[in-house]
Amino acid sequence: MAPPREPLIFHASRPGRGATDQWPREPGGAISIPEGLLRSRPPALPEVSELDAVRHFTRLSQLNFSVDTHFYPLGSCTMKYNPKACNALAMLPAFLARHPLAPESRGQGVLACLHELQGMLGEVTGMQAVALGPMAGAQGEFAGVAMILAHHRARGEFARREIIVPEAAHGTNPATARLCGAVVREIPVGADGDVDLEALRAAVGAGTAGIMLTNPSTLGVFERRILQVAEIVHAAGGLLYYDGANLNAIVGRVRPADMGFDVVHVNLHKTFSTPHGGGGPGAGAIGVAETLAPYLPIPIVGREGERYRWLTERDLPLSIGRLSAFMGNVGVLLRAYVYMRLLGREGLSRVAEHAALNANYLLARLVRAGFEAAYPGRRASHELIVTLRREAREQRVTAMDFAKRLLDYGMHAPTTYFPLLVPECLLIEPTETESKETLDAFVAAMVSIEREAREDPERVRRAPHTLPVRRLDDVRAAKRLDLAWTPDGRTADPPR
Amino acid sequence: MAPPREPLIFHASRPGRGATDQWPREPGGAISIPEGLLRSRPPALPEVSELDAVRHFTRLSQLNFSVDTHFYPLGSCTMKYNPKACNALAMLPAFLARHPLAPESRGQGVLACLHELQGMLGEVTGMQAVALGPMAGAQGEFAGVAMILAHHRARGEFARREIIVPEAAHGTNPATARLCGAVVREIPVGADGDVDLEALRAAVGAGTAGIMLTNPSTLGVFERRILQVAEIVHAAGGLLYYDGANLNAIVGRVRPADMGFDVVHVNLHKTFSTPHGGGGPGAGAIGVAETLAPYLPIPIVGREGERYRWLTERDLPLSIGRLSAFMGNVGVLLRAYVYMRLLGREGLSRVAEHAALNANYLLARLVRAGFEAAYPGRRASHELIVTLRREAREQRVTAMDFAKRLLDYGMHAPTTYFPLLVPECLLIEPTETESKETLDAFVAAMVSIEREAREDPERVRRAPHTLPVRRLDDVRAAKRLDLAWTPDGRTADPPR
Amino acid sequence: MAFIPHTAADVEAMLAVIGARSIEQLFEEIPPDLRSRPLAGIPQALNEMEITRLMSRRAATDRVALSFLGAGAYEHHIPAAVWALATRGEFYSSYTPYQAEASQGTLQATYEFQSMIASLTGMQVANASLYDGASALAEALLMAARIRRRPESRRVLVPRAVHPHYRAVARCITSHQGLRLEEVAYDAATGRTLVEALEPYDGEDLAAVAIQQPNFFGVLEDVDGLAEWAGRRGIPLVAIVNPISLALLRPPGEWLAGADVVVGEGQPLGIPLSSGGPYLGFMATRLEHVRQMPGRIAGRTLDLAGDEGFTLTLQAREQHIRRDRATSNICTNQGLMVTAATVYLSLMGPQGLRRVAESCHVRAGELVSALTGIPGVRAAFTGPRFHEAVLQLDRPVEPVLAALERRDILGGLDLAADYPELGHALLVCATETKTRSDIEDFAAALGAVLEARTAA
Amino acid sequence: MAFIPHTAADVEAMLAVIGARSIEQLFEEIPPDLRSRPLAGIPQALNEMEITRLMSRRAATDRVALSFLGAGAYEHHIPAAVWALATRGEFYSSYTPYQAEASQGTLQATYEFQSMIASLTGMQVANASLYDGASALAEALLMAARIRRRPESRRVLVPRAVHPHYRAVARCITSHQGLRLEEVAYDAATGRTLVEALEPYDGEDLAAVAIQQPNFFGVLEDVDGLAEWAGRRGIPLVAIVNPISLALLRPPGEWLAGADVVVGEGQPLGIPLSSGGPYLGFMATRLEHVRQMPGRIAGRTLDLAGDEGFTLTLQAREQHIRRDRATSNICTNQGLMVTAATVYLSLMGPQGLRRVAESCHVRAGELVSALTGIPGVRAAFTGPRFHEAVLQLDRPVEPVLAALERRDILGGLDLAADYPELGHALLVCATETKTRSDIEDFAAALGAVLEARTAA
Ligand SMILES: Cc1ncc(COP(=O)(O)O)c(C=O)c1O
Ligand SMILES: Cc1ncc(COP(=O)(O)O)c(C=O)c1O
Repeated sequence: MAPPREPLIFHASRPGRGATDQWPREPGGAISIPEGLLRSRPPALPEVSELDAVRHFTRLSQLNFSVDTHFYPLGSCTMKYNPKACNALAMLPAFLARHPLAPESRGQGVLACLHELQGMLGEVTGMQAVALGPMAGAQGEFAGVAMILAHHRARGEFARREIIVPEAAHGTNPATARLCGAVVREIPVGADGDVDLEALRAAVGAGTAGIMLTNPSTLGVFERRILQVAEIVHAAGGLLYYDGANLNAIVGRVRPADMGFDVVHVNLHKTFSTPHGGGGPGAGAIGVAETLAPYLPIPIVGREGERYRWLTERDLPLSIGRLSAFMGNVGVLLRAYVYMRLLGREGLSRVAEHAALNANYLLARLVRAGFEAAYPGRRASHELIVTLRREAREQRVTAMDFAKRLLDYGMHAPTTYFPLLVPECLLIEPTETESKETLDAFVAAMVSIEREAREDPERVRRAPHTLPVRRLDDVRAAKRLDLAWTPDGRTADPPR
Repeated sequence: MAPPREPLIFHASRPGRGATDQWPREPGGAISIPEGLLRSRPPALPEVSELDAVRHFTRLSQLNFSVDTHFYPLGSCTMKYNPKACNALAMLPAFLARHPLAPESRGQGVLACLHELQGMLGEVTGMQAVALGPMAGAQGEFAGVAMILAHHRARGEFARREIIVPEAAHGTNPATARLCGAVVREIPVGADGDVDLEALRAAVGAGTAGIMLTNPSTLGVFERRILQVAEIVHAAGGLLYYDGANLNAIVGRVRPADMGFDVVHVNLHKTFSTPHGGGGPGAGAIGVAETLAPYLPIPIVGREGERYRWLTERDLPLSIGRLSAFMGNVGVLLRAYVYMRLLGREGLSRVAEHAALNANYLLARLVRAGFEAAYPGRRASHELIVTLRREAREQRVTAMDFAKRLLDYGMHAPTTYFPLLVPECLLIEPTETESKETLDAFVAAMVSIEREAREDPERVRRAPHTLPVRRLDDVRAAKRLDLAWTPDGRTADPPR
Repeated sequence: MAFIPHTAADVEAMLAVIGARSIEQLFEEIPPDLRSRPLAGIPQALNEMEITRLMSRRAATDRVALSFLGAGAYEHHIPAAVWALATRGEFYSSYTPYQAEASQGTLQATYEFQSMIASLTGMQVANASLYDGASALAEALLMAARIRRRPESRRVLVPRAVHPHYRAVARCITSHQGLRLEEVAYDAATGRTLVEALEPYDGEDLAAVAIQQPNFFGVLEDVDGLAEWAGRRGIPLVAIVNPISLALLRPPGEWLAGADVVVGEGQPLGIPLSSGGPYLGFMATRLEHVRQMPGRIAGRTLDLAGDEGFTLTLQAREQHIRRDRATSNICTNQGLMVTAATVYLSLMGPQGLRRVAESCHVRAGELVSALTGIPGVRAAFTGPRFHEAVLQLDRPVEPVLAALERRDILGGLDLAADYPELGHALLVCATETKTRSDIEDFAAALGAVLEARTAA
Repeated sequence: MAFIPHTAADVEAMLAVIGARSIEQLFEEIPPDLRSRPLAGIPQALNEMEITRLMSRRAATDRVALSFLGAGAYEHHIPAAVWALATRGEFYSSYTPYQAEASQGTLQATYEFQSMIASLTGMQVANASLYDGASALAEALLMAARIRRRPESRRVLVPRAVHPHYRAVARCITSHQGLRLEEVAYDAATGRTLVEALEPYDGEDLAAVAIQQPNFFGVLEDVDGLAEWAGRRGIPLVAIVNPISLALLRPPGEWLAGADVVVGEGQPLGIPLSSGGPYLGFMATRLEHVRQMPGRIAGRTLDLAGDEGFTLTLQAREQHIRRDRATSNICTNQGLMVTAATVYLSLMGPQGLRRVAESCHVRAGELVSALTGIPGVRAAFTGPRFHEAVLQLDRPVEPVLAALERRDILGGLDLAADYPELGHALLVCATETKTRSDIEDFAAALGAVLEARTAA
């Protein structure tokens, strides 16, 4: 239904046109700014009517796949249903209108929600203290590693600058460690998907600051010897960081603190269902054990009797500091708060159960249908990996080809080529909010594509066929850079 | 992008599934209703998750053409842009939560808006008094005709029971007259689109209650001898009813009262841009000259000093009565109020100008492109009619075929086969909110279809080709009635 | 200019194509002396920022209270998804689905709505909406009279226990067709319409009998008895029902003699109170009567390729085809409300809707207990109730309501004007939105108000 | 179970396929002693009706006031269309556009956003957002240090007139890379950062110089002088700008020596204040530096059929490819805010945005005039302003603000903690949302408060 393409909004622009009801009146006063500081040419923003803009963005939206329109089993991303109530309630006018520097007396409502959210996340992770400021998982990781380093420094252990990460780790883990000035040490993972304990033992030492792990790992399996991992790292004087991106697999079933982790971030935009918004915003709340609590990033919401207030440097002099101009992504936090209250104690413990049920069901059915599990014999966590290396070898139809062809079947593709460890992999995360019927339809599509791969491989290799664009040339995109439209028709030049 | 079809929601239903967060808790009390009054089998509502429902209706929505996504030049319907602000402000929580029987002290905000809206509609129509209750144009017509009849009855003129309508009138006019117990007398329209004055003179008499007219007429031209029409009818003792569906053509340029009309309804969902919502709701506010004011339908908003209050039977003992349980479509009225305030005095007088500019431009371009104007030599009003009788004769490609093929070009079709008077007609109403570029694209599409009609008529006759469904069989729909899904798989049977 | 995209250059170019010197010239067919002066009475334009501020201020003055008002409009929980979906531009800004191929979204939703209403009411077919419950009653009576096929039958029995505004609307709309509404008394003890009250009309020439279940007092009628009375005599029966109650109550299609036409107010199905509208009149009937039904109907059919799709059907009943012989003059209906109600019913499902109905009923029972525990307050009727009840106070209701309002409680509807025979009567309602503590708060406030005034 | 669609029959059938007896068994790889006890600290579930009531009540306690707060977060008119569009499910519930073909909506909107930001800032390329303005500054300093290509250069000049929270965030994030932020003083008379204040650093090994325009005090810096100073010395220049001001002010790309990296807070572009977030950090740079830029970038390319389409590009800079050698660790960004800002900028266009900027400026001027007309209130600085200003009172600010708050006015930000050297300093702001009468109300209230306290 959506037109195959939508022209750039700039093409609808006509000099003098505009959504004039959105403009303030002529200010009726002089501009007292020195001439030399003023702009000479107006910016090249589109001049369009309100209808032009509404029609343009409505049509653009229809070009997207989304949870609201399609099954979206993107592994490591937890694309579950985002309840409409969470959005509606976070967008109540009084919440939206509140200035971040407004007095606390005019924010007891929102502060109460944030304070309770801190408590609920503490309960879910088993951690002693929680800070909500980090604006995504990666910023939560930054805060966590920075706190680990601050902890070592406070004890005079300046040499502890190594962060161990398993090779399967998400890219943000090593990138964060490096951003924190740490040295990254990768350790291998065994054929069963668990960390190679020997390698870990060999890696730890006096330089060890800590280890970053997610459990279940990005391989879709639970690290069974997690207590031994913790013991090894702790014995070496290091701390354990839990990458909470996979918390959906265990929420209400196991707590990171009980596994021996000292610090954890939680992607609220995954487990707690705040929307991904086509790339963000998220929230990467962070929880810590007692020892790290003094280092938490500010601000935090404190409670004194019946009043809530912001805790800042004054209250937390050892804090690693401030990660955002104000209080991170409050609107996202409110959505997570509403979600957790809607699920409550009972509901939260059903999430992981049904996420696991869906993943294991999908795994079982795909294996029966002839697909190869990357970690046969292992239970899937909330996600699972199949490897299409046989298909790639025999039919020269790759995981990417399967992914693109799935789009034609009206389903978003799973994550491809991550984790890098598994060749031709599809990392599939159905989430607990999808029904058995949807999973069955996915299996049917995979089986059908497998048959196509044998009978008409070119059809799969050239997929998608039914979307507004055919397969896009990524190599060209990176070589002949075109990153911005400009009025003179020339787009950005190729860089040297 | 949208999947070609979406299964019925009933097909997603599974016993025991549900959007449980929407359900109230178990009431915790006994049902004290006699057994015999209770339902034995639950209704066959779907049992689906919230995600199922959201995905279903999101996908369904994408199957629609709409103003927000497509040019929609449906004649007689005034499909202009519906500003988002009108919706957002009418849906402010306090407005939505207000019970219709809440005390006036808790409704001064909404009453103030309605009172001002009455005044603004009076200004635009030139009428003395306005009532906002009618819930659509047709109900406004009912109120108007009922008032005309009440007026005659009050003067003892019980014999005045004939309502004259030109043959080109909208179907609601004769249907309304009949609903009011009046006798409908059709009069012909001349070749130039104006009412046949001789026929009118012949029609009026002692039985004449009034005439229902829209001006410009449904033929897209302005009735030039409107003052003579008024004189003839008034002289015969009848009153003039103005069908305000075409008010967009003249708002701010001519007032129905000045043309001699005694009563007018205004389709707020046309001229004042409240949305059509896929069929409604609308609002058919009604304005009257002094003589008819005592008969207005209740309630009306009155003002006493600084307070607003409802006027009811007690205030208006001669009122024709009540047309809705409460106050008609208040939410629609608020949208119209916001729209009128946004346009203001200046903006409102530009509406008709640019609606006329767009219509006349389209007419000029279509005629130059070889299409036949139904009323050559006449100015278009806010809409225009082309007749495709030549195309129908020569290529056997009908107005309906053109209409369906336009859908493939990404534009909604104009109104077809109305007015019935003009063979193979397309009644085209671009509205003032569309840009020249959009009109040019429409002409290009028409020209292209004309060429197709010559070169590949079957392609046009079998259009549309790119929509979620192919051309639908209306005859079958009426013959083999299938009006409701039922659980046993049988749908409604063919009637005797 | 707000919402007008034309640049000066556009206007010039377009006039050139038209061959006109000015926009003014496009209006040359209008007699010059008719052309209006500026719209002096319309205020100058506000921009969106200004109107937003104005409307927000006005909304703030209409602040929300704890409300026990019902009487035909009911406060229910509305899932956030309902309006998030219904206000999507593709639903919101589309027209009546005349071009079926380009309107499958609206048409399919309508077909699903019809299916749900048919099942709820126990009937075979439903239409795509009428304006509201009251006007739907008027249409139903006219339809019943057509079904009756006796043009001379013009008398219609409508119990006094039917919503007074519904009766007023039905009178206003049907009187022009010569229908005469005759009031059937209710039983002063139970609040029910007794079959005995119909007996005087035995043998009379009636066009229809209407029954409201639950009736205006919240009392459940003996629908089988009343329906049977009409059925035996071949008089079409019109049922007026609350759709929420149908999750619990036997639907009109299953009354001892099934109803011929069922109508009601769809507002409780996810539609905000909104000072009275837009609401949603629904109507269902038996398949045999479908050609007498007013309003649009969506049907399922096949397309050129033999696949299923949806279209408006039986249009020959409607004004745009049949003109003065149409079943009604209705054209624009309450389309968007249909979409909203369909989403609501999909989210609630049979279990959820039943839970809503049960909660309403149980809370209302608790409300009556709590209030009648206050000295000076008693229940007016003994008949079984759904979620409303008439109470009688020991003094005039109006000042009591005013005092409650000052405590931010809307205590119900004063029946003095409509039912003077009931004395100091107050109609109260509780839905699933009321908690036990809300009810206690109301009872405490009412107790305090009555005591204060007694003392004073 | 909320949001879990499984029926008992589904669970049974699925377990059978898996070959497991129970769901519990799916967790068998987890050491049994780790499995949690029930989440005792989490309250029981609320249904949507209950949480709606709770949140509405909480929102009501945070009631809105007439606010003159700015300081990095600004109250602007937000067209209703912005969030009506941005919250459409297809934007709201989609992921980062990794599957480009299924994400053309988000990708094209992002490309349009990048184009608009590039044009506003006068740069060639922009990214698809960073978290917020403050963290964007941190990223910009790190990027500048990379551009500098002298690993030993670790000192960064950041004027004291830069937002204190931005400096704090930059310090927190960049210190781990060894960057040292050195504070450049402002001129006490004008509130500007003087070129002379940079002179002491002449010849020193600097990694970057940052300039905020307008600065935290609302004062306009001599950007040409400062930029030239850095440019001459080959030191990368980081500009921090308010995007609204760029409709009026010369963009960093056109400063005498153009900026190398431009960052800012995109919140003023249609994003609600929302107690601090989610906001929108933006970043633009010169094409030559694009490979050093952090964050996602959308690019235009061709598809198999040779038609244009959009995709994420230059991903080799990013953590998911380059891991510990990435330009940043950022992954999830502020995508939906990008969509909102793009809609906002499309609706305002160059003229509308200029009108906003002018209104802010003129209203702020009127505000300063009105307030400095009150005895005991004077302007702290003489430098030219955009839409904020520092005032000095004759007594401590805090109790004055508290008194104003009781009159429903948020009178600005007390600078006592961050700038003790300014005495009783108050930062005030006016945007296009303030009317002359709002300003009069504020002045009257402030006058009354000061008088009352003087009298007392
Ligand atoms: C395993 C893992 N870790 C960390 C992250 C980073 O989280 P964010 O994208 O919120 O920065 C992600 C998400 O993409 C992830 O999947
Ligand atoms: C000319 C004309 N008159 C009357 C009407 C009836 O208005 P409504 O659909 O609001 O009942 C219409 C609208 O369809 C119309 O076009």
